[in-house]
Order: sequence, then C-alpha cells, then structure tokens
Amino acid sequence: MIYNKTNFCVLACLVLFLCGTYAFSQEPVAPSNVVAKDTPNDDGTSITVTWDTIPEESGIVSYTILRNTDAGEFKEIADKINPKEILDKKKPNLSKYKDTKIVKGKSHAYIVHAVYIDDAPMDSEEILTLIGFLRRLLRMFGYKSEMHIPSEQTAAVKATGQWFHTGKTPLFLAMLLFSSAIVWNIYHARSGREVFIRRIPGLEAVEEAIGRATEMGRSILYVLGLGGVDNVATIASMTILGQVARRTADYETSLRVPCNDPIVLNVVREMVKTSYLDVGRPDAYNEDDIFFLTTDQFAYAAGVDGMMIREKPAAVFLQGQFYAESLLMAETGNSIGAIQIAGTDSEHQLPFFIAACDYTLIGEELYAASAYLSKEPMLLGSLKGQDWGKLLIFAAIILGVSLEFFGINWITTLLRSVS
Amino acid sequence: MKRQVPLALCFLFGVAMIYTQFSPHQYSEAVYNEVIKWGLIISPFALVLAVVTLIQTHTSRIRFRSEHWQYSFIVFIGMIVMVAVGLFFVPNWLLNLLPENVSTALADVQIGPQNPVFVWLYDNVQVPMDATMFSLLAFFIASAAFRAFRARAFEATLLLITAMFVMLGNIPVGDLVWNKVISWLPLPESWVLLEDGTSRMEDGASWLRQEILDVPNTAARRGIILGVSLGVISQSIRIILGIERSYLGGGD
Amino acid sequence: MEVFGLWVAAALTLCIYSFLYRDNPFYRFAEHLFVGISVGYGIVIAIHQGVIPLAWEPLSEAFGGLWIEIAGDVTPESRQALWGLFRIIPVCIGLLFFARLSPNYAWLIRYPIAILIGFGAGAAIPNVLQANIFKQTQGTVAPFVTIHTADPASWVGTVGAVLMVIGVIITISYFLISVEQRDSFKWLSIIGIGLGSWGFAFVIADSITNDGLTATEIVGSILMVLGLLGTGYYFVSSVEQRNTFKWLPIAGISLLIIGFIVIYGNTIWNGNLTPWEVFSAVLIVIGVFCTLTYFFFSVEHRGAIQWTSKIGIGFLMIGFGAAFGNTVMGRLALMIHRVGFLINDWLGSIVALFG
Amino acid sequence: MLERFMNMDRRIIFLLIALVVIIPTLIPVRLRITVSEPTQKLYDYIEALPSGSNIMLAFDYGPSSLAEPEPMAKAVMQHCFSKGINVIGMTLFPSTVTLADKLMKKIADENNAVYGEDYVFLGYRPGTLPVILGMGTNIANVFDKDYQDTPLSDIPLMANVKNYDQISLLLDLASSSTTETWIIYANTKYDLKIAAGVTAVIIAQMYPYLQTGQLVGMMPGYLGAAEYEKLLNAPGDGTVGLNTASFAHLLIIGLVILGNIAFFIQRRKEA
Repeated sequence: MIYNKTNFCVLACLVLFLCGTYAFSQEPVAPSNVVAKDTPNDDGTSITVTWDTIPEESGIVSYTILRNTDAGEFKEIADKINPKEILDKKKPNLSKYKDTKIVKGKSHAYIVHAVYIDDAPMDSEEILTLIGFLRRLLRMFGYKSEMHIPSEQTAAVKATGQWFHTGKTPLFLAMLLFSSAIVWNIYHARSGREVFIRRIPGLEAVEEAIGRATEMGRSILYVLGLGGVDNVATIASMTILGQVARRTADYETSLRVPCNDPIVLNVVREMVKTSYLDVGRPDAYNEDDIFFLTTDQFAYAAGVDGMMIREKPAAVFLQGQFYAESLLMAETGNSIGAIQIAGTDSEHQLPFFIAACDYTLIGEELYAASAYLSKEPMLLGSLKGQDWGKLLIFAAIILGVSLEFFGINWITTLLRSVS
Repeated sequence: MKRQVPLALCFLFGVAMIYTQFSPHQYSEAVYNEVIKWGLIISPFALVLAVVTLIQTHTSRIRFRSEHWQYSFIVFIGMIVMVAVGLFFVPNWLLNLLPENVSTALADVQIGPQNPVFVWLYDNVQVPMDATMFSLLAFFIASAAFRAFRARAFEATLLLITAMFVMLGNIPVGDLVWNKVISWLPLPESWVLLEDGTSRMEDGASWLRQEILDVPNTAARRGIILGVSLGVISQSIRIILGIERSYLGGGD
Repeated sequence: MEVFGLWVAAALTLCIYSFLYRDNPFYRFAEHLFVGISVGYGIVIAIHQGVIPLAWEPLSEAFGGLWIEIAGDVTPESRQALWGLFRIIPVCIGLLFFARLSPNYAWLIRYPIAILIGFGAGAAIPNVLQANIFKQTQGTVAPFVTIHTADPASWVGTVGAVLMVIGVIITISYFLISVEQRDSFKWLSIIGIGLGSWGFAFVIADSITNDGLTATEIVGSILMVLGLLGTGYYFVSSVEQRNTFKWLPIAGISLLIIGFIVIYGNTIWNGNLTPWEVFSAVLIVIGVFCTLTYFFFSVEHRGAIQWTSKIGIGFLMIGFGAAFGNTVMGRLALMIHRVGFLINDWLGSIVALFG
Repeated sequence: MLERFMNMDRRIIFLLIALVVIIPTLIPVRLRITVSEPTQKLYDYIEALPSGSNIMLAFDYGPSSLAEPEPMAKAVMQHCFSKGINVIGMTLFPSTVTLADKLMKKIADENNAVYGEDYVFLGYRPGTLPVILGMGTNIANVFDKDYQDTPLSDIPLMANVKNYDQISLLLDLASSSTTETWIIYANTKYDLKIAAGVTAVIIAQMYPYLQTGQLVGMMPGYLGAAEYEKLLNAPGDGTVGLNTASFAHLLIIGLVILGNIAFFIQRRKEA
C-alpha cells in the first residue's frame, strides 16, 4: 500500500462516511422556521432571511446560505457565518441574515445550512474502537469533518423599496406636533395678544453701550460670527443688529460690521439700510461700513482684531455663531476697553465670552433677545412654542425616570426607538 | 418674481429634504443624493459674492487712500498669486505647439491643489499663519483667566473653582500633589486601602476632573443643547413655511 | 527651497506674534497677506473640489453623450451620460450669484440663497430632533433603566402608569393656558394632579406587592402620595393663597423624597448601580431640569421658578468652568508646538548652519 | 500696589507665559509621569500583537491642531517598528495629506523602516463614510493606489492585507469627532478594533466609549503622548510638551490664586 496523501484522503473520506453518525455526539439540527422577507424600511436592495436560532450546545459552528434566482439553481452566497454574530438584537432566539446582493426585479428563494464539526470529546472506551481510533488519528492531522444540514426551501420573494420608514413614525409625529405648536403660537401672537418674555439681563446694556459710543464719538463694532445665513444664531444676530442700527441711526453713531459670509453681508446691508430708512435717516447709511473680510476663520479674527486696535470702538457686539476665534476677539476687545456684549449658542465658546465680556447672552437667550428687542409677534410666538417643547421634555424626563423606578419602561423604550 | 419664487423654492427644497429623510425608497434616495449635489454645486458660487465684495472693499480703500490703504495691495497679491498657481494649467492645443521636451515637462506639473508651488505656499505661508493665530489663544486664555477668575460673586466663584480643579486634573502634578497629601494625612487604613491592597484614594485630582466633566458639565451642556435645538427646529419650520423671511433682506 | 520655506514660515510666525506687543506694520502685513492667501486658497479648492467634479465633468460627459446621440450611435453609456444635462440647472442657479454685480438684477441672487437655506432647514429638522432632542432626553433617563431589579409590572402597575402619563400631560396642558384664563380651567389642573397621584399610588402599590407588603413600604408609599398631593395643591392654588402655604411645596417634596428613600433605599443600595452612580444620575436629571428652567422665557422668574433657575445658573457656571479648564491644555499645546518650531526647527537650522 | 498688580498690563502675562514655555523647551525638565489606564491599555494591546501584524493610523486632524497628535503618532510608530508591526497610514482630511506623508517618512527614517515593507501611506479620498465603509470589504476598492501612485498590488506590505480582517487595530489621531464615526461604522459593522489619540479639547467625549469597550485604549492629548513615551522609555515631544504645559498650567493657577488674594485684601480694605 502506497502511503501518500491522496490515499490518505480517500481513506479519510471513507472513514468519514462510516463514522458520520458517531461523529456528532449531540444531535445536529436543521434550521427551522426559515422565512425570507423583503427587508422592511429599505430602498429595495435587500432581503432578510430569519430562522430559529440553533442553540450553541448542539455544537453548531457556522451557517451557510444558498439562494436561487427566479426558481433557478441554488448557489452558495455566503458561508462560515458565525452564529453569534447574526442573532437578532431584540429576540436572541431568532437568527437573521440580510442579503444585500440581490438581483433587482428578480425573485429569490433561500436555503440555510447548519454546519457542524466533529470535535466532540471521546471517552476512553470509544477511542479503543477502530472508528474512534481513526477519528482520533484524523484529528491529529488536523482533519475535521464538516456536516451540512439543510433547511427547507423558503418561498420566493422580491425586494421592494418602501416610501415611508415606519420605524421613524414617532419622529415624524413629534415633528408634526412641534411644528403645529410653533405655528399655532405664532398665529396667536399675530392676532394681537401680548406675549410675556422675561427680562434678559444684558439687554439693558445695549442702550448704555450705544450711548457711550455716541458720547465718546467713537464707532460701534458689530461682529456676526462665522455662521451662514441659514444659521439660527446668525438670523437672531441680524435681527438684533437691525434694532441696534435703528438706535445708531438716531444718534448718528457709526456702525461697523465686518462680515465673514458673503450672503450674510448682502442680507445685512439690506437690513441695516431698511432700519435707517425706518427711522428716517437714509442719508446716514454708509454701505462701506458693512463689508466683507474673508471666509477663513483665523484670517477673519486677525482682521477684526486689527480693526479693534486701530479704530478703538467704544462698544463691541459679538453675536452669532463662534468657534475658537471667539476668545481672540473678546480679549482684544477687552484690552481696548470697549463695552462688550456677547451672545452665542455655541456652547463651547460661552466660557470665554463669560470670562472676557461684560454681558453674555447664553444659548437660547440670544434667540429670546432678538424677540425681546424687536417685539415681532413671529419671534415671540415661536419662543412660546419652544417653551411648550421644553415642558414636554420635562414630562418625558420626569415620567421616564419615575416609571423606570417601578420597572415600567415605555418612555425609555420610546425614546430609544427614536434615537 | 422677487419674493414669491424664492419662497416657493425654499419650501420645495426644504420639504424635499425632510421627506427624503423619512423615505427609504430608491427613488427618494436618488432625489436626496441629487439635491445634495445641487447644494454642493451651488454653494461654491457663493464665493463669487465674497471675492467681488472683497475686491470692491479694497479697491475703494485704495481709491480713497483710507488709513493703511497700502496693505490692500498685499491682499490682492496674496489672492492673485494663490489663484494663479492653483488654477494653472496648460491647454492641450498649446502643449501640442510647444517643443516636445517642454510640453512633457509641463504636462508633468500637477495642476490644482497638488501643484508644488501651491503646496509650498500652503505649507509655508497659510499653515504657519493659521497655526500661529490659533496659538495666540494660549496667551489670551491665560490673561482672560487672570482677569476674569475673581471670586466676585457666587457664580464667578463656581466658575473659578471648577476651572482650577479641571486644570489641576489635566497635569500630572495634580495627582502627584494629591497623593503626597493623602500619604501625609493621618487617615485610618481602612479608608485609604481597598481589600486588594490598592489605594482607594489614589489620583484624586484626575478623578475629580473626570467627575466634574461627566456629571454637572454634562447636565449643563444638555440643558443648553436642548434649548438651542428647539430654537433651531422652530426657526427651520418658520423658514420652510415662509414665515421667516429675513434672509431675503429688505425691499420688495 | 526647504530652508527658504522654513525662514518664510518663521518670519510670518514672528510677525503674528508681534501683535501680542501691539499693532505694528509687521502684523498688518501678515494679516493682509493671510486674508489674501486664504481667499485665494478658498477659490482654488472650491473650483477643484466642487465645480470641476460635480458640474464640469458630468456636463462635459453629457455633452459628449449628446454629440453621440446626434451622430446616431446610441450606447447605454451615452444615454446614462445624458442625465448629466440636469446639472445645467444648478449651475445656472449658481451663476445667478453674479447678478449681484448689476444693481437692477441684484434681487436674482435670492434664488440660490433661498434654495441653500431651504436645503439647510429641511436637513436640520429631523436630524436635530433625533440627535439632539430625543437622544439627549434619552441619555438623561438611560442610567435609570438598569436600576430596577424586580419583575415587570402587573396590570395594576400598567393602569397606574397610564394614569400617571395622562395626569402629567393634563397638568402640563394646564400650564400652557395663558395666566388670565387659568382660573376658569382650574378643574383641569385638579383632574391632572388627581389622576397623576392615583396612578402614582397604583404603580407604587404594584411594585411593592410584587414581593409582599412590609410595614416600611406602607409608610413610605403613604408619605409619597401625601407629598405629591401637597406639592400639587400648592401649584394649583391661586397666587394669594400661595403666600400662606409657602411651606407646602417644601414639605411636600421632602415627604416625597423621604417616602422614596424608605421604600427604595435598600433596593438602590444593593442594586445594579453603586450609590455613587445613582447619585450622579440623579444629579444629571436635576441639572438638566434646572438649566432648562433657566431657558424658560414665557414665564416670569419668581418664587420656585426663580430658585430652580438659580440652581440652573450654578450648573451652567460649573460646566463653563470645566470647559475653560479643559481648553487651556489644548491651546497651550498649540503654542508649545509653535515655540518648538521656532526654537528647534528654525533656530536649530541657524545653529546647524554655523556650527 | 495691589491695584497695579490686579490690573497689570496683559503683556506682562503674555511675557510670563512665553518664558514659561520657552525655558522648558530649551532646557528640558522632567517631572514624574504616572501612566493612566487608557494609555496603558493601548500600549498593552500593541505590545501583545505578534510581529508581522498590521495596524492602521488615521491622521484625522487639521493642520492647525497637529501639536498633540504628532508626538502620539511618533511614539506609536516607534513602538510598532521596534516590534516588527506594519503601519498603514491614511487620512480623512484633505488638508492633512502632505503633512501626514512627511511625518510618516520622517519617523520611518529615524527608525530605519522601509516604505512598502514596514509602512505605507495611502493618502486621502473624499467622503468620510464611503471611505470607512468601503475599506471594510476591500481596501483596494477605496485606495487603488497609494499616495505615491503605486498600485496597491505592487506593494509587498499590502499583499496580505485585503480589508479590516487583516488589521489588528485602527488608531485614530483626531482633533474632532471622527473617532465616533470610526466606532459607529468600522467597529460596529466590521468589528475593527479601534483606539484613539485625541487632542485635549475632545478627551471628555471619549470616556463613554472607553467604558463600553468600544475603544481599546486612548491617548489623551499631550498627557497620552508623554505616558506612551514613558512606557517606551523614550522621552520625546510629548514628554517635553506635557512638562512645558504643566509649568504653564501652574503659572496660570498661581496667577489666579494671587489675583484672588489681592482681590480679597483690597475688598477688606475698602470695607
């Protein structure tokens, strides 16, 4: 007998067949309840196959998935799938495989193979038998027998895309609810009813700052930050600027506005012009006082710092969205002794404004300030709507925490399902 | 035309962006991707405005000889050099006219942001200035701390003390000092040592810093974020519905 | 070139640092050069990474495809490329920015601006709602999920929870009514608080009876319900009455807390979370609550609200202090790096030159 | 006198800060450094890797905040080269490509590492998400060529690296929230092990991920770099930086305390 590898393999195969039933000390199970479904809430590019998880104790090693297309031949599409990695996160007794390489417009059916490997321990008696000995030998050479147990074939399915993501329903409802609250409040405010806004410390200082600039015959510098025209802070800042401009027009104080965003520049020019027109001083408006510096963050800060040192404005307004350049400008403004009124919703920069400026509008206070100064029903109304939103958040937190103490977790589940 | 059409466009694009985020269908995905590309195509053109206004500002400075008008030339020089280098390329028809060794040499010069001169300017002019401007913050943060951190009122004191503790926790000296102090204090052993013999109170400075960041800091930030986000959403709603029109500027 | 670059970079670095002393021609030179260079850089990047790949290339391909179509050799690729023709629309809209140059047609730039703004607003609504509002609220409640070890609620608890949710919502809607109208809607608040307290009682009863009722638990739950009713009564009573009952909310809240500790103290102490973790989680809830109260604008800050918002400011200040202290290291690092560049790279090269 | 101290010219403070930074840079002083747990974990993880493993370095910081990530890159690469671990570099930031390329070359030269065998630099491709997700299935789909335009198939190091399966660790050197993106997409989806080296400003954001084990380890700013250098027993920029920063911190703390003492004395006088 020639003892080479080929012969050995032939022998091994033979042995494998012989000891097939012996090899698997625990009963191998076929995957049951295999179902293929179009994956819900996707763009129609995948099919999800689910089946009952085969318990680890059965000795399962991996799964192999086979698929056919339009009732054709079954072909292997994935193998060596680790059973632990495909457990459904919510229901661990369900295994889930998502096939993302489907053929568009064709229907697919699936078969799942459970794969077992013979590495069960042997007791001493078993080793003494011929088969046991051979198996032992095979294992010593690293040969392990694999056994595929196929499931039933699933029904054929086609993948389609959905027009609405049902998982996002709570988010959608929350959006509708909040939108209607805002719109309803704006509508009410417009109908002429007074809306109360609490006093905002720092806003009194606006008059003081403008007055001082007028007395000293120096200019006012208004910085709108780095935000674009769609940024809330920038829009709030522009509204405040409109109000400041009305007063500077009255007092004939020069108002300098270096801009960072060209679109903002354009809008601000229009707004300030309108303010000057409204108080009847179109002659005092000078378009060159509102100008573009650069879009680069630090180049902009360098430019503003230079202006502060050279022109020595009596008051500096820093309102809008800021990044790291906030402190560069606020400290330079402080060093020239200007009254500084800051306001931003960038929470990272607030500490520096608080440290370096005389008055700081914190976060949402900036939005409230624009409503407070302009008294515009639209802004007042939506501020009220935002307060409703806060009440709902309060309710969610209080209920969520207290119910959780009693083991009821609806609120937390709802919140988690959305986020 | 002047007001209604922009408002309608704003509404259309806003609703398209909202809807496509709730719909996983392939068509709405396609619309979403296309809308994003439109946004990406349109926004660079906004730079036109920037450049035009920059040129206007500085030409008028030069023309009226305002203070330091000479420096406006430097702005122009910087801009023109950078653009000329970055957009430099030789059209194919010119390449064909030139002698072969010149044309191959020219063709090898990478165009755009990879152009060696552009890279050199970026590395040795823009980046150093950017980094230096950023590093000025180290000086300013120190002077702001010295001036502002005075225990004037209760709130200021809280700010000051927290900042001090966090700073101490950030440097190794903080823990060194802490551990020394703990070893000096006549504390009962059961307080200081855990069952496995390790110290319970070691590295208190960095622990305290971490707790401050994790608990009160998280709470305060969350409060600000929640408030600000409500503001962002409500403004976005106003914009899409055409209630907020300030971005159109004044006039008709 | 390398050495020359080193010198240029060092010189510009020093020019900018000279600003620390005071404004001077060197700083002004660097400042203006920086502005010019950065605008130029912005233009180049916008053209190379925006206009060319997104507009120029698809368009030229599309015109190529069009040419093929006209010539009559239709291929699937040329058909596909034709879609690129759609890109003409955004390019044209973008070109409207040039309208700014003409005083008569300047209003045309509103078109691209309106599109960009609508685009941004639409993208913001669902994402901000999801990421900031829901996620942050969930994060506040999340630590409490692991606190409970007992079995899930029975039907008694479920009914109680429903009542609590309804009660809280009704009470909140009472606060939405404007102050003048509140008197005629007083019944609403009473119903709300009543339902809420009953639900609360149910839920407590359920979670307690799960493992039999003990004397401490009965005492604790009575205290809690009393506390809740007392606090609720204070808030629905009219302003004049409130002055006489000033002690009520304080007493009510302390009763709530005592009752709570009586019942759950043991569970929490031996539960999944360490007492310190429970304390942190509760502190975060209090912090978020107080800070958010500070940002309440449509109510005058008096009485209880004033105190809550004062605590909120305290939290804000601690948060700002922490952020400030943490940033010091980051900013110093930037400076140390620049100083390292000047001393090691630049001065080092000079020393190397002579030594 | 008190008055003058309290309102002293900011330029004096500037000068003090400058001195406190310049002197330790010229004359390095060494304070004792205790190694914190996140850094130790990262070191232990790399130390336990067998020779011939691959780690990936993502240079995800802007040029203006390179101060802290660079010493970290240096320390980790030095560790890897000494252990025969291959380093694959890439970046998600377009503006960092040249910087990262130069840095890798410099460190490799110091450690006698050979390009293509011990390390490669893949460069930059636009789009954060497509890049992270794409490399999970096949790196060559995203980076068909390296930064020097050599096809990946011609690089000996890349012959055995197909996707994340052959990469033992991704170290994200970050100055913004890119680490979170790596965690959400590469770790959750492809089970790629991730560690972070971040600037001081965003350290606090990383702790939740360390707690859950989504991060193998972390180097917090200069402190992290210095700690890693201590573990390697090779003090470098991080150690110098941390020591320098410590003095500056102490100066600021001292100034604030003195300022407050002066403030209290003055207030007592006035009262």
